[in-house]
Amino acid sequence: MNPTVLVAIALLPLFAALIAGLGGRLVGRLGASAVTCLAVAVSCVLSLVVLKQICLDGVPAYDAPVYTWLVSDGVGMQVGFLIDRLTALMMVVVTFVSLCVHIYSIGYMADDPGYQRFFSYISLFTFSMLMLVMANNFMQLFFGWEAVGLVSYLLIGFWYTRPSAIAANLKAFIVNRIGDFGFVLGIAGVVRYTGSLDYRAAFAAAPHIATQLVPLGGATTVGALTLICICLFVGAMGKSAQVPLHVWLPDSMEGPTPISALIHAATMVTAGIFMVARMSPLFEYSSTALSFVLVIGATTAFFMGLLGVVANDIKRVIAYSTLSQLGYMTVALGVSAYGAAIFHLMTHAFFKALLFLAAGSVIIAMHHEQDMRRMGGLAKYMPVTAVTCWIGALALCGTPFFAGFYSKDAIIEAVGASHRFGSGYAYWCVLCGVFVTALYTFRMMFLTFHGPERFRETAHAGGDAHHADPHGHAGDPHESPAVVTVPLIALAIPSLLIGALTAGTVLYGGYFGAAIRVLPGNNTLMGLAAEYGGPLRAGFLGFVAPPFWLALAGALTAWVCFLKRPELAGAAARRARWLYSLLINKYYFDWVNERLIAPLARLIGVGLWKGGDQALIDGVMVNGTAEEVNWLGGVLRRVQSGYLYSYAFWMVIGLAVLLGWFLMQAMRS
Amino acid sequence: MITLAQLLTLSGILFALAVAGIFLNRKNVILLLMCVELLLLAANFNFIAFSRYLGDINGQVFVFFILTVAAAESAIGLAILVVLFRERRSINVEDLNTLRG
Amino acid sequence: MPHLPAAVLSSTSLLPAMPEIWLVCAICAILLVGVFAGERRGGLTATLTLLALAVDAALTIGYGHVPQRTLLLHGMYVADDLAVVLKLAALLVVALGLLYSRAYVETRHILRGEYYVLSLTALLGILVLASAASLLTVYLGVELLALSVYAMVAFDRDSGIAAESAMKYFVLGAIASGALLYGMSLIYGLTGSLDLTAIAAKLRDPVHPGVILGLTFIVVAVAFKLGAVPFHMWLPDVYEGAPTSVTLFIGTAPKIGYFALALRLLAQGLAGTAAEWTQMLAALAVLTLVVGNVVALRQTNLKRMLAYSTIANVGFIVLGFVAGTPDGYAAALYYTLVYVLVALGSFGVILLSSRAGFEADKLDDYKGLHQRDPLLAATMLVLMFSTAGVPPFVGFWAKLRIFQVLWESGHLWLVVIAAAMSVVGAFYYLRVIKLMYFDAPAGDLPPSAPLAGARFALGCNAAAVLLLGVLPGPLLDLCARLIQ
Amino acid sequence: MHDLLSLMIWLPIAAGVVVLLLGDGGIVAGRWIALVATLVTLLLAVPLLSGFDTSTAAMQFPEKLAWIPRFRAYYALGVDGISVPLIVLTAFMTVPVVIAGWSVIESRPAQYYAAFLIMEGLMIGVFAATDALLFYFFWEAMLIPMFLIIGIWGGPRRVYATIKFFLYTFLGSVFMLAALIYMYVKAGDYSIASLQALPLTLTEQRWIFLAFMLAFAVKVPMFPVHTWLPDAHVEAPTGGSVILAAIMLKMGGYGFLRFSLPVTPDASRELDLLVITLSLIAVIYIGFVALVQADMKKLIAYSSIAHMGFVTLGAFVLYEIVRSTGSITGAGMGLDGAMVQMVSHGLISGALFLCVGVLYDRVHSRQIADYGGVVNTMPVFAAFMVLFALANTGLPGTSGFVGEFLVIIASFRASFWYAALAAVTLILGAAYTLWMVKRVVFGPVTSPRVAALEDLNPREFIVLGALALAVLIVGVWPAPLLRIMQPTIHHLVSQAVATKL
Amino acid sequence: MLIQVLFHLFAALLILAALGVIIARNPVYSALALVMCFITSAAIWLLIEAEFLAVVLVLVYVGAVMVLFLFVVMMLDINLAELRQGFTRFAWLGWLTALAVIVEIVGVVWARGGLGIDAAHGGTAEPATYSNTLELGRVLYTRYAYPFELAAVVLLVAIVAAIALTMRRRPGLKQQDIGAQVAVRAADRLRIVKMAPEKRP
Repeated sequence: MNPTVLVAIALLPLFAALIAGLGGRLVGRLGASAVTCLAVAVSCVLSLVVLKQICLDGVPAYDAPVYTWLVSDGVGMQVGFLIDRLTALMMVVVTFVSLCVHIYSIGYMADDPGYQRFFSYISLFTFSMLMLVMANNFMQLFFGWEAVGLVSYLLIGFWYTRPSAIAANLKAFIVNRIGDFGFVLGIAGVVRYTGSLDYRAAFAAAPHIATQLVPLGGATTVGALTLICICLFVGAMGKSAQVPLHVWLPDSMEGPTPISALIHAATMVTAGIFMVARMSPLFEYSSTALSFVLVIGATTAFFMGLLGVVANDIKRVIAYSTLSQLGYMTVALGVSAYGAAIFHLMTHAFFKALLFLAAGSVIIAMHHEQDMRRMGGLAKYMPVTAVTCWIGALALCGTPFFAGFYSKDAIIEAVGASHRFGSGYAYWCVLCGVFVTALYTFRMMFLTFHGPERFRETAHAGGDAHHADPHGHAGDPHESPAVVTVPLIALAIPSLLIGALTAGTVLYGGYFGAAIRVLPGNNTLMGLAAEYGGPLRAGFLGFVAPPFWLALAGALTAWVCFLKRPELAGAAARRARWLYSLLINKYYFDWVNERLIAPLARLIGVGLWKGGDQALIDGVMVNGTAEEVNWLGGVLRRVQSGYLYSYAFWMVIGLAVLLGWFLMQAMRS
Repeated sequence: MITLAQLLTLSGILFALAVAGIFLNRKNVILLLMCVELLLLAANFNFIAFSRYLGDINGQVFVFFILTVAAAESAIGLAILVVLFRERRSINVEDLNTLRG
Repeated sequence: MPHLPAAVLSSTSLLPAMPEIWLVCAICAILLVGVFAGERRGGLTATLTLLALAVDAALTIGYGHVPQRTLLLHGMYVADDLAVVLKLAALLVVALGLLYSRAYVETRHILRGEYYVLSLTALLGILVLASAASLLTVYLGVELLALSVYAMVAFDRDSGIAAESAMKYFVLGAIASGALLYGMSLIYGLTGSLDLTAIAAKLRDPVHPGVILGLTFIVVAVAFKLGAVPFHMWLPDVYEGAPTSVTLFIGTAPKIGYFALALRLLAQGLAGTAAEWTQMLAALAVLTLVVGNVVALRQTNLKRMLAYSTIANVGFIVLGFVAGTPDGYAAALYYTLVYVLVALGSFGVILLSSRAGFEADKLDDYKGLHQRDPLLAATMLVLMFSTAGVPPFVGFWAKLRIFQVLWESGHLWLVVIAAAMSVVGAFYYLRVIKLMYFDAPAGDLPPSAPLAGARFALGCNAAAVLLLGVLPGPLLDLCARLIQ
Repeated sequence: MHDLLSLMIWLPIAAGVVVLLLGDGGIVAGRWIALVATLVTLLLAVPLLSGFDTSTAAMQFPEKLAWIPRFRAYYALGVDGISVPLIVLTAFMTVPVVIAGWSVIESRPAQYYAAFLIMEGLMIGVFAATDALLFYFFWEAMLIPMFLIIGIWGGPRRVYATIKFFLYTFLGSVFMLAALIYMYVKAGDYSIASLQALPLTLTEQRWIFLAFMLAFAVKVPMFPVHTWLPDAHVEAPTGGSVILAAIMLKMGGYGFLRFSLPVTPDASRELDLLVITLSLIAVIYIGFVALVQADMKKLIAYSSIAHMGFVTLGAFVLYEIVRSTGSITGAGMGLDGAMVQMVSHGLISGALFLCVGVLYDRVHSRQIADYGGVVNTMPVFAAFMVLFALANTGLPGTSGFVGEFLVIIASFRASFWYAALAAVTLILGAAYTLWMVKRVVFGPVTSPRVAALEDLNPREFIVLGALALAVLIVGVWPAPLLRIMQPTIHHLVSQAVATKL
Repeated sequence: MLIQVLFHLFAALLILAALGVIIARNPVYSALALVMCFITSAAIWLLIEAEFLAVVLVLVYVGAVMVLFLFVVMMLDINLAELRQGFTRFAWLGWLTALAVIVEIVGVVWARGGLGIDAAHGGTAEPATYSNTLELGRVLYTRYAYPFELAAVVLLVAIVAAIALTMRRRPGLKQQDIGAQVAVRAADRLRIVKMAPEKRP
């Protein structure tokens, strides 16, 4: 495989970003969007070529450094690419979704003053994400990891005059940093035990590391590999928004909608999933770590889904669904069904991006109104959006034959088949999760596209409307322009078909081969593969599987509560007030963060500053000493009384003392 | 005959008294000057005693010079005293405390 | 029949003593000129004095140097290179001092022939001390210096504080010389000789309490002259009370003489008792360092502050002696010379920034001096940093040298105390700089008079401090060579 | 060029004297002289780098003249892998300072420039001296110009700050001097090489180590002798803060590498936990303190302390590594990290102080509360500020990342907890830096003063642009920097683990 | 034996006189007490055959210095009334210190081997032909020529200082110029004024 191609794939978006960002008037708005779209398109095509070479032509995996960053104490830190089936798949997903978002943004951001900046950012993001997925060593992985975090920071705060936006991006960055804290430690651990940052070395050493113990003070020790894996996973929790580090994701919806689609649904948030899958050779040797992953994932999958039921902001609903879907993927990882996780990642990327872009389209139509309580009945005004959105929704719910069905079903069954500690809990979580998913998805669809038209009531300009609204508030909502709808359609197709088409190979066909290592004992997918008899059979079987009925139940509940008898919802809320307030407050996570942790940190800071630095060190030690000396000076000064006789007296005292002391010595000798 | 020890004792007592006079006296600067003379006298005693004891004339020569210097010293001392009195209209030791601290 | 010396004074034996002889003649001449020229043409005496000093320096260079250390005048007078260097230093310092104080004494109406005569007699005392070889010459040198200085302090007859300080100085000084004599008498009695070399030869261990007795008195006297705590109390009052020109004089040249006193008397004459007097001096040195530095913090009068700074520096000089080794004495010598150079400059700044009716001795008088007179401010800056012991100024090397000899002689705690105290000391030197550079000028103070000569000399003074700081080698070597 | 180093030392000093003599009257010429002198000095760094042999740990470009024969002290210069980067940094950072002060210094500009030029020479001297006495000579002499800079051109509490600064550092240095002399008395000369070779008992080493540590810890500064830094920074003029943060603090770290480790290896081995603890305290304690600062300069000053904590941690973690892994593998990485951290912190903190200076020149306030929404009126400046802020949080691709990354990785070898505590800076650093950015740069325009701001002028743009480039280059391509240090660091490790007993 | 008696007598007188100097309220009395001290010491010096110095002491001191003292006392007509107060309440401390010094000195003197020489005898008596003055004179101008010159300068200093400090020409002081008086001419004394004769009205 030709490394220059790979370099090109990675760097084209970067150069595009630089041109668009620094070019200023030279390139202009048009130039910026053109060059970035072109660059991403090219690297998308190249990625497809790479994928083809890897999968069809059977070109061996490429793993080589392309440039040495530094060498310290024998440990070389390079930039290098590891291109195998996993990577190739991710590259395609990333570039494709990114391309769609680019094109979509041409229309969506058409009248934004930060147009160029926006395109520069998203191209930069594409570059960072590609670096992340193409890395063959931890250093570069971390680089991409941080870079995507940076871009998401910049993009969430894209509309920097909005207090909510800049609060959200600060929050996102810091929460991600908490994750990176663990991630760096994990990497440091790898270096500690392998003396290298390369995947290859680390994977090779995994069995050996598993035998090592890390002392944690006193006699307590922990398995080195477990520690490393958990640390790495903490990083994943930050990026992939797993409980309790999920708090930044819903707020990140402050960013422009394409960003929500690109970064906070399709690609960046899945970096964690990808990373764990990539590290499967490590995780496999530490079932403790995997159980940890499993439990965290399951919790996220179910409880975050619940939040989607009470949210009213359309984008937030989708955000919560993203959280919950990420939970599903994590669960899959937890039961060593890495393939399933990646597969779900892929399908989810398509239909979630679709949902977001559709939501965006709706938001445009609603003049940047995001509250679903002010929508309804939009289906007849914007049919394309409605249809595509329905496709996405059904895929999300895991309706048979839709993309989501194959991936999610595989996950649920894998969990069922697993015997890892925590899998029981996880199984129930994911099952109930299906019901919840259907509930909030259908609720969203009903409230948005069906039922009474509530948007006629005064719609205050909220949402993205920081700038003069170009559409004007007059007239009915109407379908979005082609530049918006085309990507919708482009995404709807895979959302519908990709599962059926690729499930056989990717899920059960041992597609990943060496890219993912699963120990024989843990291989849950193996069992499923045996029963899998092609997409159609699986689809039909799906109708008789519990998940489908749960999903149906959810759908019906939604239909009853939000379409047929809307008052029921309110009644239910009033009935289970504690539950409702618990959900509406998002389990009080933000409350704890903002009311407890942040003030506590500030309190510590003030305490250490005033108490430690100013009072103790400066007050007592520094100025204190000075005052002591000064005081002594005052005292000694008074001895110089000005009286002749006292001067003489002191002299004689001195004389007498010297005499006495030394005569005594002399006498003794 | 008079022993060295006796003479040294005497001079020691003189010395101590002279010094005591200087810092016990709180009133009169002239008295200080007199005490200084006593002080030198004590030293002279020593020199003469030793000179006698050692049968060495140099000690007495030294005393000779001390007497000379002492005379000059008292002259200057009194001159300063006069200046002081002209300025302050007082030779009270208690008043000599404008410089302190 | 006792011996009669063959030649009372052979002319050859006199040559090295030419400086002193010439000085005596000059004194008489200038005295007469002063009498007849009177107050009207006081400038004449000043010029003559400088001339005399120049000639004296020439004579010192010409005749002072002898192949090896020789005793003259029946062992009363020692001629060696150390004496030569000390004399030259004293001459230079006195000359510069008179140059700086020229305008001052004119405006203060204390410009009379006697002023210069007395400074010359004081100088003579210093020269005598520099080459004193017998208890007697030591005593006479001390008294010559002291008596002249008493008179000079009281010289401004219209100043009450001057008279007061003079009186204090006189009485306390008299006590000191009494102690000195008492100690000398005991040493004489117990060694049977007045010659320092003979005494050194006779004083061998075991040291009798009697010797200790005498030694202690002598140490007290020396400590008083140097201004070591607790025998320092005259120093601040005299520095503050005396006319600044006299303060300048007291603060500089006599230190050289008293260094010679300490060296000739303790290090050479009483070398046998070094074990004891080093201990005594160590105790005094600690007190001196602490009191000098700590009390200086509280001063508001620059002259007085410099007095305490003197005390602090004396502490360092004494530390050099505490080491009790030739290296230690060399360090003390180096420190003394350096300190004198710096003190000369500092008081020079005070003199030049003072006017008729404006003594410029309050610290606050120096607020914003930088705006009023950059040269003086810069000079003071250099000198203050030098005294604080900050490179690239020469004061740093002086302190370094002291630390070195203390380490070599294994006085750990003295090093620590000295180090800590030099930090305390840095504070009040910085305060002066702060006033000059960081503060705005307070009110309208008179601009400094254009005294080209003095200002130039002052500039050279500061430049020397910097130059000797960047290239300290030669002077260090010289000091080391002078004391074998 | 065999006297390259002398040239780099004395050229700026000479220029400074000239500017001083020209006085405020000739300041127009003086400015240009200053600029040319600093630029030439920077150019001289080119032959320094090109002529530097990266294959040996020996001192290069050596110069040796008799200075004080009596002490066998020489005017001896030379550079190795740990001094070259710092010298180049010094030469590089002085240029922006000169340019930054171009039109904003009204009072006594001549002395301002003279002070900085002289200081540049002295600082290069510190890094180039291979004779301990000469080292100390420069080390102390440098206090004088800094003292004046803070005191004359500083803020309202400048007197307190500058005197505090002077006395703090003086106190530290005096004891170092005492230790140096002690070793001189034993070794017979002051050359650093012979001090490093001097055999010392453990007790001696202990005391010497503590004396040195006092001096270096104050300069670094380490907890708990750090309190002079915030005051000094806050009160100093922009240029002063830049030099202070960029170069002076590095001298402490340099001292640890040059003296503590090689001269007192056994004491270092014995007392390394002390240093490590203090470093970690610095990282976390100071991080929290920085969080609550309302004054931008103070915040950056505290962040400097926290970042310098990494330097000391990286320098002293090696003994723990040997203890826990039994091999010295990774020891070098800690030292590499320390060095890179020094260089990068020099660039970043300098840049941040310049950014604050840019704002201060316009609004005359350093209070975060007085700003907000600066990006609306100064987009270009905002871009720079955000870039440097992110570099300060150690973002990969910027220089800030390299050092922290290396140190954390190295310290994991020593103990998981060291790494964990050190890594807390990822969170705290991001928190205080970006929170400040949020309040200052982003958000709607809060006050008319901010609304009236105009964006960078070309001069400021050049300065910040150059620094931004440097930050990115070091971040993206640190390999050359490490190659320069490699042999020296190896040598240093071998010295540090060898015993003198 | 007789010498011992005399010595103790004079010593006692001397000490009493010294005490008198210190505690006398009136400076004149102190001065007289000091004179007493000198005379008694002179006597003691005679006893130990330092005749010349004894004589000098009496002549120079009692004759010159003490007179000078008394002169100054009289000249500055000090208000004796204000000087009548005694010592302060810290006096005992002073006495104690003095006592300490005495004890230390005396202790050394009488301690065995305190001086390292046998202090129990006072040296050999000189033969009758011995002339103290001659001995002094023999060395004074030969060996001690140099100190002698210095002593001369010291005295010069004393003179100069005393004059410089105390002599002052007060402005506006009326002085007689004899020369002018002698050289006066009539013209200076008498002026003849021509007046116009009175006009008639």
